[in-house]
Amino acid sequence: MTDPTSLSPLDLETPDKTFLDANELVINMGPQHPATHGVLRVILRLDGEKVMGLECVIGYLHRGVEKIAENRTYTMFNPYVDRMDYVAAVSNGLGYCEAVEKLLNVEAPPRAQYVRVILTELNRMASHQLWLGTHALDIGAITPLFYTFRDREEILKIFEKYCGARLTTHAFRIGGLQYETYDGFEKDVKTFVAFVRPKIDEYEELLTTNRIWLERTKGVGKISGKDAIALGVTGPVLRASGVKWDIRKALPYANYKNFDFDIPTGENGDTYDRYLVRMAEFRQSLRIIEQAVDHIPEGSIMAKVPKVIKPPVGEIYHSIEAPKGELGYFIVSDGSTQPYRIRVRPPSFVNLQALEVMCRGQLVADVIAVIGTLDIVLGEVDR
Amino acid sequence: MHALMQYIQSYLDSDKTPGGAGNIFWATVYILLVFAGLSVAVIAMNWLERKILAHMQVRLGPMRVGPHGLLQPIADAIKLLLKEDIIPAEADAVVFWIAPFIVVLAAFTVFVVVPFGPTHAITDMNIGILFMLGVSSLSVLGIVTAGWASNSHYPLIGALRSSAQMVSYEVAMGLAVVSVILMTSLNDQSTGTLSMIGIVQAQLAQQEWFIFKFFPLGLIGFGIFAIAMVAETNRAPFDLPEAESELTAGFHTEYSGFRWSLFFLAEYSAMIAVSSIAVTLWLGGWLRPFPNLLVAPPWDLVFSLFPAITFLLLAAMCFYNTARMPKHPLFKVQTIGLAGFGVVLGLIGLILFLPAVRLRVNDIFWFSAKVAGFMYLYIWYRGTFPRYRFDQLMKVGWKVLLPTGLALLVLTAFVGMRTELWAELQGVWRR
Amino acid sequence: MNPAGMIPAGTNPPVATPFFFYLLAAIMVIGGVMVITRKNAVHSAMALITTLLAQAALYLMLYAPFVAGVQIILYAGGIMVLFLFVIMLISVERAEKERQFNKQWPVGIVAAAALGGLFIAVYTTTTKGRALFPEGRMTYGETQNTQQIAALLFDRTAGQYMFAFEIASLLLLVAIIGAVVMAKKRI
Amino acid sequence: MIAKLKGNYGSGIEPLTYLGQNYMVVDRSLIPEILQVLRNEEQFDYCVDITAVHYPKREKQFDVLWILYSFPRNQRIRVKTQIADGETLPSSVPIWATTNWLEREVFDMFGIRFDGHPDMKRILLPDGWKGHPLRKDYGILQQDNEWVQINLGIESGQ
Repeated sequence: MTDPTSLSPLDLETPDKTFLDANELVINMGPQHPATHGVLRVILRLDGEKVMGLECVIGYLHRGVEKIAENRTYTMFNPYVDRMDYVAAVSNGLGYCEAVEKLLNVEAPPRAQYVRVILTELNRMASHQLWLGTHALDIGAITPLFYTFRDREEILKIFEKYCGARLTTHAFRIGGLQYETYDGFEKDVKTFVAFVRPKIDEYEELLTTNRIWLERTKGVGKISGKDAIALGVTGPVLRASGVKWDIRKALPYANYKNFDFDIPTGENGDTYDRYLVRMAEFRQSLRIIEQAVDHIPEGSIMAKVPKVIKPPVGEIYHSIEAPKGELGYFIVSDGSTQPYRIRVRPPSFVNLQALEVMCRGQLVADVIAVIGTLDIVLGEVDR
Repeated sequence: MHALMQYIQSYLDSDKTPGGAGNIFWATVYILLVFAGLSVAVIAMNWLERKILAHMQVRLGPMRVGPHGLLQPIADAIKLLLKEDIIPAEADAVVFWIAPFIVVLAAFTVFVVVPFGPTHAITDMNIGILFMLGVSSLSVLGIVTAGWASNSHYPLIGALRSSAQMVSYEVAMGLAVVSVILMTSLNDQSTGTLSMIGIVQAQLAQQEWFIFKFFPLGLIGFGIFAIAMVAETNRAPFDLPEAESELTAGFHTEYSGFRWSLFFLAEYSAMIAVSSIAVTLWLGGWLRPFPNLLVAPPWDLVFSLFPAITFLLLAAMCFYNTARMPKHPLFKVQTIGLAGFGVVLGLIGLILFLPAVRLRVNDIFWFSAKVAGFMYLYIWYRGTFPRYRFDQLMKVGWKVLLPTGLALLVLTAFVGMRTELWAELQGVWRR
Repeated sequence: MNPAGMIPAGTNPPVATPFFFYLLAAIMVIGGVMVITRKNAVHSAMALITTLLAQAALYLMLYAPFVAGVQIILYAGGIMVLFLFVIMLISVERAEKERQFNKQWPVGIVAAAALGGLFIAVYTTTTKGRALFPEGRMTYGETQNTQQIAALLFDRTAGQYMFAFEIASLLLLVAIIGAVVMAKKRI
Repeated sequence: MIAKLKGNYGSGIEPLTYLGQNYMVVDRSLIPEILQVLRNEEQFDYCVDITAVHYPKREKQFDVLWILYSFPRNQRIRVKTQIADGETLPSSVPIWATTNWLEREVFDMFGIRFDGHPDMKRILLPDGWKGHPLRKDYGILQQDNEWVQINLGIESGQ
């Protein structure tokens, strides 16, 4: 557990003296900055190039998703969740649908479960590919971006064929799937798995043993397992710190307990380990997809769900392992067609909080690397 | 009038550079030629970089303006010249205005001594290499003042970074250069030279490119220089001053339009300049490959055909791509343009077969080909490497390259003097 | 333009020497005045750089390319960059408020005028047609002297300054180490 | 665990289960102590989320929830308490560092203050904004017109 006093807030009233006098420079990064992955504003307090402290200013993309939810029916709100983490829209939808299903006390039929797992894992890969490309770009390697986007395109094509949308898919419905899979879905997925496996080796070839990459990422943005837990960090960032915890295994949802996969972990909790963990997650996702795609059962894709969704009075918290970490939905129902309150527990938001701890004492260039390695999506941070 | 013609013609028989012969007419012609060639090279480099980088990254690059985007750099140049020239309100207008010119001036002036051939240089100073290093280091001044005059945090940090980087790497660079100068003194009179032409002639006299001299010492020196020159020109993986993800665009963040394009021009001509130093010092300058092994006259003929063949191959590539162009009315202009370009290249190739032209151009061709190899390396680095962090960059410069350079210098001196040393030692032993 | 026949073979004909001399000298003088009159320290530094570069060009005109090269590398390239570094890190606004000249400036002007008068006296002929030091004027040889410098410093037989040169380098090394020790709190 | 807590604190705690998820309703006065005990003795080392629900018709208008997770026990629990408008809660930043931003968000959205929080200010909305949007009396189209006009220079954000 970190000493909370070490997380003292920045005194932004420091007058902007000249450098020789103050030895300190307050620099504003963002909200329009190429490396902050959106409209994140980071106020850095520097001593030379060393970061003495920083403060994140967020909210530039705040759309009041939770307020909107209170004014929409359960079904109407479903597409909105796609707009939070727009890189992993399928995962968002899965979390939301499962939470409402739990509240309704229904379960999606097996066929739907399998397709859900396949699409979610594909989406996890797409999200990780986007992360890898932009992260490498931030560190200065421009080529991986194009490689990952080329391959991510194949995933988006599958999404497009399945539901017509590429990014904000709205793929699932409460109680099952929005659409039956198209003809050749299994074949497409299998082709993709065979196609992408050597490509992942290709990414690794460019980066994993690259000396400059090692120097830029090893020992950068270190966070210990204890600190990570205290800061509520989840997902690959937590696992890279050596905590073997994945909601898919710890509190299984969907039908993840039917699949055989490992939880990759790191040791040092630095940027390089987080990179390795995510690269390993690519392969685990492929494993899950391979197992799932061969055994998609026949049957209905929708459970028996009333036309008008009216969950009984009560509240539920349900969370899934999104590509970024624990994505939780806390839903309070008052028995009407509209949720009384929906709270989204966004992984990016909580992970971003660790930025200060990870960056303190590092250099400016490392802040860029750490923002990249946290894999934040501002749509989700600000909601 | 007759005297003037005589004055012009008198140079043609001389075996000196125009500057060395003191011929103002030809010196002016050479200056114009070099700077025109340089501008063309920068424009071509712009297109090539975008194209090659694109192909490394599984995309096409510019394809719209002209066939295969050949006219893209020209369109870019027009765009840049027509853009509004913004001077920030809080900037120091005078310094802001001067800074890009300092950089361009420094980058262009060094070409005064670059030897494209034994007589193909504007002038030959007997401190040639010193002049090149000195003048190219002046561009730091322009960068620092540009960053300061912008009166903004990011450019200032970028400028401080880049000047610290350039000053640091100059040291290692200088050591590598000195080791070559030691090598030039290995002749009967043990007279070394700083002259760019003299260095190449020393390689010719010793029948060896200096990269292979005292293997692996020459190679190490070349390696040090090859690393330092990338850092010196602020290119990937040492492009920290312009680290897009950290400092947006470094010292030229606040510049736009024409002034920005001056920085661009200076960066690319500086790349060409340092590459020419490397070529001159280690790769035998204008000498053709294997000057010592394949010496018979037939080989001279074979190697002198290379320029023509290269241009014919380029022309053939153009024709091949013309044939592959989509047969659609919309592509008509582009197809004709590409074919025309191929015809021009082919004609140049044919002209290069003429013996009179062939012999004069041969040196320039080999020099340019070697420099072009370095240019390709620059692009390749950019496509492959992540960026160093600032402290790591300094570590590489001061803790790796500098000691290596010092050791190299001492070793080169020892190896160069080994017979004399041996004799001396034997004398001491006998006594 | 000189007709070709007038140029003796093997020598470098002077190219508009007086014109370039006066041009460079004027640049130097104007630059020097700007160095002390500009309020903004960066502008002063730029003026100083101009002066130093013009001086390097003058050395070139004197057929001393080595000195010119060293002038560019050391003064214009190295020292001025460090100057600029330091100047940029101090507050320009505050420096502009401070008084530029101290109280002794009339004395300085008198001294400068006296020195200038002396120079003029030395280099001009008097009304009686004779110079103050007629034999003191020197004409330079029109050959480049880089090799001679090297020979003077390092040659085994003719070299006289080898030891002094090495001692000077050692002194500089000590100065560098001293600067590092003083600047860095912990090493 | 529940029995032990119940034994120690008596009627202040009401353990409940809904759809297989455990939660307990805790009296406001017991909150600091309970959270401390849950963290230190019952090993709930990960604070998943803090949030609130607004019931304008009740006397104690707000439900505030802590969602906790224990790595060693692989268990999730929700701690719930009711407070009135204007009442404050103790900050749990000393217990879980992660609650820093979460508490700021609750303050931002509901106006519930946490005592002892190192930097209690708005997080998602701009600093000068008036009103707390997730309260039920804050309309879906409502906004701080004054702020919008001053800072954005436009008549209305809609």
